Amino acid sequence: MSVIDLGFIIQRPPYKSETSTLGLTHAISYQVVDMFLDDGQGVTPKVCFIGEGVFNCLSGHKAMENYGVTSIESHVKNGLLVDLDMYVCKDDLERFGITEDKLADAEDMGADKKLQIVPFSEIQTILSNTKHILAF
Amino acid sequence: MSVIDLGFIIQRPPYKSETSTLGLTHAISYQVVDMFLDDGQGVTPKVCFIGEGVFNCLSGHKAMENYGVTSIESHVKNGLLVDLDMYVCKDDLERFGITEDKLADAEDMGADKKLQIVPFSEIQTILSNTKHILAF
Amino acid sequence: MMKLGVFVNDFKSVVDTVDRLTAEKLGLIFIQNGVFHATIKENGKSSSLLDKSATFYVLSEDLSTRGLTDADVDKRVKVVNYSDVVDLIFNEYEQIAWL
Amino acid sequence: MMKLGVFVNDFKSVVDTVDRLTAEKLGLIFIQNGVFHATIKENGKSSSLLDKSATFYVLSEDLSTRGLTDADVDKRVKVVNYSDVVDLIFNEYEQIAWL
Amino acid sequence: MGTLTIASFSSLVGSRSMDFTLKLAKAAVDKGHNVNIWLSSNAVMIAKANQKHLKDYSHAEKYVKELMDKGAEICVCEACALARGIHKPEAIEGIKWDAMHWYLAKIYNSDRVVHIGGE
Amino acid sequence: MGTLTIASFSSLVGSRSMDFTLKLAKAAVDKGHNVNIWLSSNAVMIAKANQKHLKDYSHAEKYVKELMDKGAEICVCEACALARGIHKPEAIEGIKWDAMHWYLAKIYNSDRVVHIGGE
Repeated sequence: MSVIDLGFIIQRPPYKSETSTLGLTHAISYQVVDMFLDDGQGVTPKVCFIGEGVFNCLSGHKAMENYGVTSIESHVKNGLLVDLDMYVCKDDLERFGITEDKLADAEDMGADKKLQIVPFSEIQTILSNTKHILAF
Repeated sequence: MSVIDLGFIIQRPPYKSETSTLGLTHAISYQVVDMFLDDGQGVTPKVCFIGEGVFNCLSGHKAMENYGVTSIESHVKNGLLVDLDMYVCKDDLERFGITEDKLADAEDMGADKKLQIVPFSEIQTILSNTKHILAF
Repeated sequence: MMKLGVFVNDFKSVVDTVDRLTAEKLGLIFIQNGVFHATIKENGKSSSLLDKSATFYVLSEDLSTRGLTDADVDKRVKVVNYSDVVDLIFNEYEQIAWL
Repeated sequence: MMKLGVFVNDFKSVVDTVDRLTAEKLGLIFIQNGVFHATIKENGKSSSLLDKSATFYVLSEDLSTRGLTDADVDKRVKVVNYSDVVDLIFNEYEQIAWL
Repeated sequence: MGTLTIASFSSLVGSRSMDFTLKLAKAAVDKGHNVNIWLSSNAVMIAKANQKHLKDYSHAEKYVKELMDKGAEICVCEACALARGIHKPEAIEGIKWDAMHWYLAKIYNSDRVVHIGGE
Repeated sequence: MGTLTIASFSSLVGSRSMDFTLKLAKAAVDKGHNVNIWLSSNAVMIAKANQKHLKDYSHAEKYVKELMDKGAEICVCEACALARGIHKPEAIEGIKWDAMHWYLAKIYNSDRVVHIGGE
């Protein structure tokens, strides 16, 4: 066993509590987990936004301006910058009438990854193939 | 102005958080509010259990045995003992199939008051006639 | 006459008391994730709360925190700031409920 | 094969992920206010979660804390204690989700 | 000008309802209203001194002091604080420690009440 | 015997999820399993020493010490604690202070994970 996949579910709306932020910061910390592990060991988070969780992916958050805290959007971008696979549920985007152009993106910061819009059935498969599930 | 009525809404299910307990303890503290007020001044809580809040009124709670905390049932009984008017929404009891015999009672402790089962329309009227609303 | 201002702070998990409580003069103030009632159409339909006989407000700071703008807001809803909310509390309503 | 144990901890405000997520082997463990799924019929109907193709458990301590007894529990649901829950986690399921 | 009493039961950084409480209080004070704030349940965490300001977290200590400087009265539920291991010497100076009837008495003398419960 | 890692994000007395965490951990330890507990968000409040045991409130300090005596490893998120004004000298002795990757590394070496999120 070398690297294991972890399924992160982000399913709550933004800012009411800390949970979405913590889901992202916990996922991003995968980068330094090797401090505590042996060579070749590691974890790969698969971050899935579903239900009201998709609201976290909207762009243009003014959380720092209004409340003095880092925006969830910044955390989403940081996740893309450190090459996390992040999936947004297509069914929920359609249900809430959110189009792809409204979503956060870190292309301008040089990220290779983008938010990946996939149907729930694919998220189900992704989660099935992880070792553990962390629902935020 | 001498005594004012306050509408307490208890609308969350028991024990997940502290909120139902706090609704009851805040209401019960009306007894000692005169410490801070002039002669003849006071507050009268009207406690209304609605929605999932009606689950707080079931009898037989084993919270002390299982989790080492005072049960919500004890707080309900204490409320009756200090003569609080406490209303339970009839519509919600019927919707959840809860019959009157399942509800807490403090008759054995010598309380004059009982939980009063009333339709939502009456709770609406009770709340309309209070000065302030405190929703827990 | 009951003049009731209600803070609505959740979207899908909003407590059903919001739907049930009425008042001769009723105002719904959408804050926190309640702002999605003012901005999101689920399966093409606006939030059923907007069908209530009430005046609707949405807190500007909580819109922009979530990446939403005035353009996203349903025409029935007025955008307000914290200072306006204080005036609503003192001048328009007498009882306030946080649901 | 996905062997998934799900802790269901809310009643009316349960997140819809519980409804959507499936597994070849699925167990729902009702705890906290999730115990009402095992005990309450709303308008005469059992919780729709009990229609899922799954094995159902309810935590005894969380029943009795709320004044509910084994007699209130739907026949499809098995009453378990904390010790049993540990065994379910280690022996019956591989992935655990708290929803 | 009127008197507004706000009650909060939400935690300092775990819930944004505390940010709402502080912003609403500030807006009311700035308009010349009298403001009282009652902190119960997890909201007693706001009374803890020496909160480190990290940008991922909302920060209450500064705003609490500012509100008190402008005349707002802030009181925490003593029992709720002690149960969480927060004792008076560890609290922000100027915050009152009392019990629930303090809040009910403030309500009695208030024009408006915003009771932020539910958690 | 296996290794179980539990994460909790819920507060000491404001939410019963913390009681669940501690009871589940105890049941697992009593059966001979190894248990790790990661405390983040409001759950860091559990680390605060000198919690007064009042009967209206759940009480964690005793159970936390018992679990550690039986070999469970308990770690709080340092940033979450500092943001709440809880500094290491004020914490229950024996609890570790670290960051999120401590938790991910424990997950790596665990057979089962119960991640109690959502608040």
